[in-house]
Amino acid sequence: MNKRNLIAFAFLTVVGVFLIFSTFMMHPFGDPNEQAMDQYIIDNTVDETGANNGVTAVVFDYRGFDTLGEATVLFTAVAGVILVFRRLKK
Amino acid sequence: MNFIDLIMSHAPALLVVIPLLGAFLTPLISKINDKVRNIFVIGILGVTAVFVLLVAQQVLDTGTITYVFGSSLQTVQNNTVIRILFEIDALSIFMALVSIILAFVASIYSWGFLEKETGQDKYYTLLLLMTAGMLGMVLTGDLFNFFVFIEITSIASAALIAFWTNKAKAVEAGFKYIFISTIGALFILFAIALLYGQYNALNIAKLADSITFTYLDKIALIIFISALAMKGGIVPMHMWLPDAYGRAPAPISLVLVGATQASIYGVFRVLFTLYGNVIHLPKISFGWILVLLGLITMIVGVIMAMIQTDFKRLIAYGAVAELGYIFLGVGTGLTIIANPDIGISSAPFAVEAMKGSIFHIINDALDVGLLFMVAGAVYYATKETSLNNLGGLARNMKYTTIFFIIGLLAISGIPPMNGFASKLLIYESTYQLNPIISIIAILSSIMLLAVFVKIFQSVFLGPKLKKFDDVKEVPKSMLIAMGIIASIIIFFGLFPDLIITNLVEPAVNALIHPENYLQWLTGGL
Amino acid sequence: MIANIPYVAVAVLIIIGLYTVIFRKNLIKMLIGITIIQSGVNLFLVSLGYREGGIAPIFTSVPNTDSAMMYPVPQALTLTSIVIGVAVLALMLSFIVHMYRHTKSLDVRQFGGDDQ
Amino acid sequence: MKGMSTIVKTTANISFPFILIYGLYLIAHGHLTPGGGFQGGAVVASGLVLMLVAYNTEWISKRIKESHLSIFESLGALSFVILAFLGIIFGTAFFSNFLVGTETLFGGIPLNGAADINTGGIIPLMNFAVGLKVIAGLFAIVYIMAHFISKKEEKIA
Repeated sequence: MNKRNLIAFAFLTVVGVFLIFSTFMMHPFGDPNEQAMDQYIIDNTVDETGANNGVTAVVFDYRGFDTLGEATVLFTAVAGVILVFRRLKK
Repeated sequence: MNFIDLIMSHAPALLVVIPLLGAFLTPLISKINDKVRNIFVIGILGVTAVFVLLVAQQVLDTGTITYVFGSSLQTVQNNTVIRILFEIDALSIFMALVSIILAFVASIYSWGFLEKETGQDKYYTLLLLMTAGMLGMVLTGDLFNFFVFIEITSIASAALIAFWTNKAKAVEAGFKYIFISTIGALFILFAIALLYGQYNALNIAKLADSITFTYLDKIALIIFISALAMKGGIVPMHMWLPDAYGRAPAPISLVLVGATQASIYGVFRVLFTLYGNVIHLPKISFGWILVLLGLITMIVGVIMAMIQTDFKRLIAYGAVAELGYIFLGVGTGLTIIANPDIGISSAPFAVEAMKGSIFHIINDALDVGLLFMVAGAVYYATKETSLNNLGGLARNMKYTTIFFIIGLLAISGIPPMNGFASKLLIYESTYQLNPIISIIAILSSIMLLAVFVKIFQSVFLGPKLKKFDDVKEVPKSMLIAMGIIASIIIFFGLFPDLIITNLVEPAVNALIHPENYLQWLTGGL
Repeated sequence: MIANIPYVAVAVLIIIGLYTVIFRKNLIKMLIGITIIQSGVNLFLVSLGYREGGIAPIFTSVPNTDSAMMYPVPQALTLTSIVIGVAVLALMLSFIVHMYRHTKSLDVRQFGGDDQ
Repeated sequence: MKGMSTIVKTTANISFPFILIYGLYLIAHGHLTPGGGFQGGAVVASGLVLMLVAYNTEWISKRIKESHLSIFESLGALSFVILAFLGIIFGTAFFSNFLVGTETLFGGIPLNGAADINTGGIIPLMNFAVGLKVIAGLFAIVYIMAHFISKKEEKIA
């Protein structure tokens, strides 16, 4: 294990300890302590957006701008792949 | 209400959507012919620039603007924020101005620069998408939206960095950039999930209101700062920056400077607004961390710049050094703001330092941008990037030489140019915090001047080389682009206080007082 | 109650992903490392919205038990994060195809070393 | 390689329509049952990739050109943004759901809390736009990579 690997391994263990330790500080899995935003969405999805699927209502109506960003990410990736695989000589 | 009011009331949303609409239309319009598409792209960026100025004027008059996507603001009952909203305060619109100037000039520059290249319509689509990503990053008030726009900017710029796929180095630089950006963005998403898990809110104002600096918030803060500083090119994590700036086409390096500074805006937004109410708690204040990072960035940037032989890599390391100044100024400001015993009133130099560094953001962007365009012009004319076999270009590339002199003076902070105004503010204020810091800052600025004078001698002066006899001046569009940036630099250099009073000062106040960022939430609508 | 096992699984996934990214020399393996980190972060995002004994937030033919519903927002965020992962993976793979064509080797050590 | 054996081709022929129908169902009923634009689009794109793998790229490139795909993708993205723009003209703000509760095509009122196919406001329309975009986008990525691999001999130096 040369020196570089040792430093990298030390870094990895530090990050790992931080992560494992932080998982126990998180709210217990199953009863989230805050519920203001999501409870509002669950209560009036049907009458505000007319959709039955809560997740689609959030994706397209409550947080629709994220999905516009989402569609742009996909559009960028396709444009990037086409740009990288183009023929170089005109 | 008539048409103008309708447009003005929806201007914040149009800022990001117009470049997006332009990007989606470019593949269709490029079916007509190249000229129409180029004019269309420059037109779209021009219209966006006009909208940025309009919104800037509105923000400077009426303070922070909030624009909710999906319905009017009254859906914020019992202060739970459901929808995504744009929160535009003076700092956001200042950064948006920086990004849109760079993008607009890049589109004019790339008209001439990419005359003989293939794949131009995808290039312009990605340029528009990158602009939309940068503007979105800077204007949004929602954390997850910030993450999505970071991704758009990094994917678009990675593909553009690897534009010359026949060069192995360019593809390697693109891969290195997207690899590091993805890991950084994934950890930012992890930090956002940490905050969402505790407070069930994604809005920056709502989170800032309810953060109580628990153990998890400390982890999230460290992840935010390290990931955003990595994408901002701060020293310990700047490995990708010289490759990305050095290998990309010149107009893309120009816009990349804006993307890097948007990430640094992210660091400031997280530090001053998201954790605004709790930033005074940690014993070792984060200000000193920023000052230290800024110093190291300056020193490493300048030293590495001295030993470079590739023209654009040298300017890239110069850009890294300049980023150090921005971190230095805000760091000194934070050391004073963050510890409650010496308030801002008793140490006015903190506000001066912040003013210097925020002003330096736009100065650095313009100076480095101009130098990259000059490097691109030299590459366009001579197809040569390494300094050893360049020389004697001043004779037949007169305008480019003049622009290089302006850029050289600006980046090393010589009086007539804008670099001097912001660096002077930083020198004065950091001196009062600790004299050693400002000495290092002045030294690195002098070394930067030495480095760029070396380039000037080796590229433009020197004996007339046979192989550069037929080198003619670069096409008109590249000269116009360089001219715009040079004139802005000179204008800022001659009237710095005009810019500081009505652009930089409100931005600094918006950063220092997080309570008026939360005003619409707590003030109650 | 299964306590915080899912969060521990998230931490383990992220550590494995980081290990692969740091210590593996082959480019494709580093990509797999990134995908592992991504699935870890997505798992963390989804498991934040879990409610004990809750049902999916679909309102067609809701069983009239009074059990609470899962949170819809984290699931929407994970959807966006997965599509971003696909987009980034596609771009990185196309870069690797080009790098392999230039240097005929997937080893990551042949890059770098430009600062003479 | 002249595509897979005839057994693979026939199974691909048989299963392709079902994959297509299932994907379109997911897109159309996005706001009722679990699913939506992205998931349905991915299913249809996987069906197209199945045909690409079963038959070789020359067979596919005779039927679908890369320019068609990028036009479809731009159309999908454009209709998505224009739907959001209509939110400004008719509704209160950008991206607002102006069709909900307006008795128009997709604007029915969910009676006693049970939404059905045409009460989704602009959500079903956005589902179609995003679905079209994802189909064209994902298939374009795989199509271009396959195209690039198949003509390896052309040296792009």
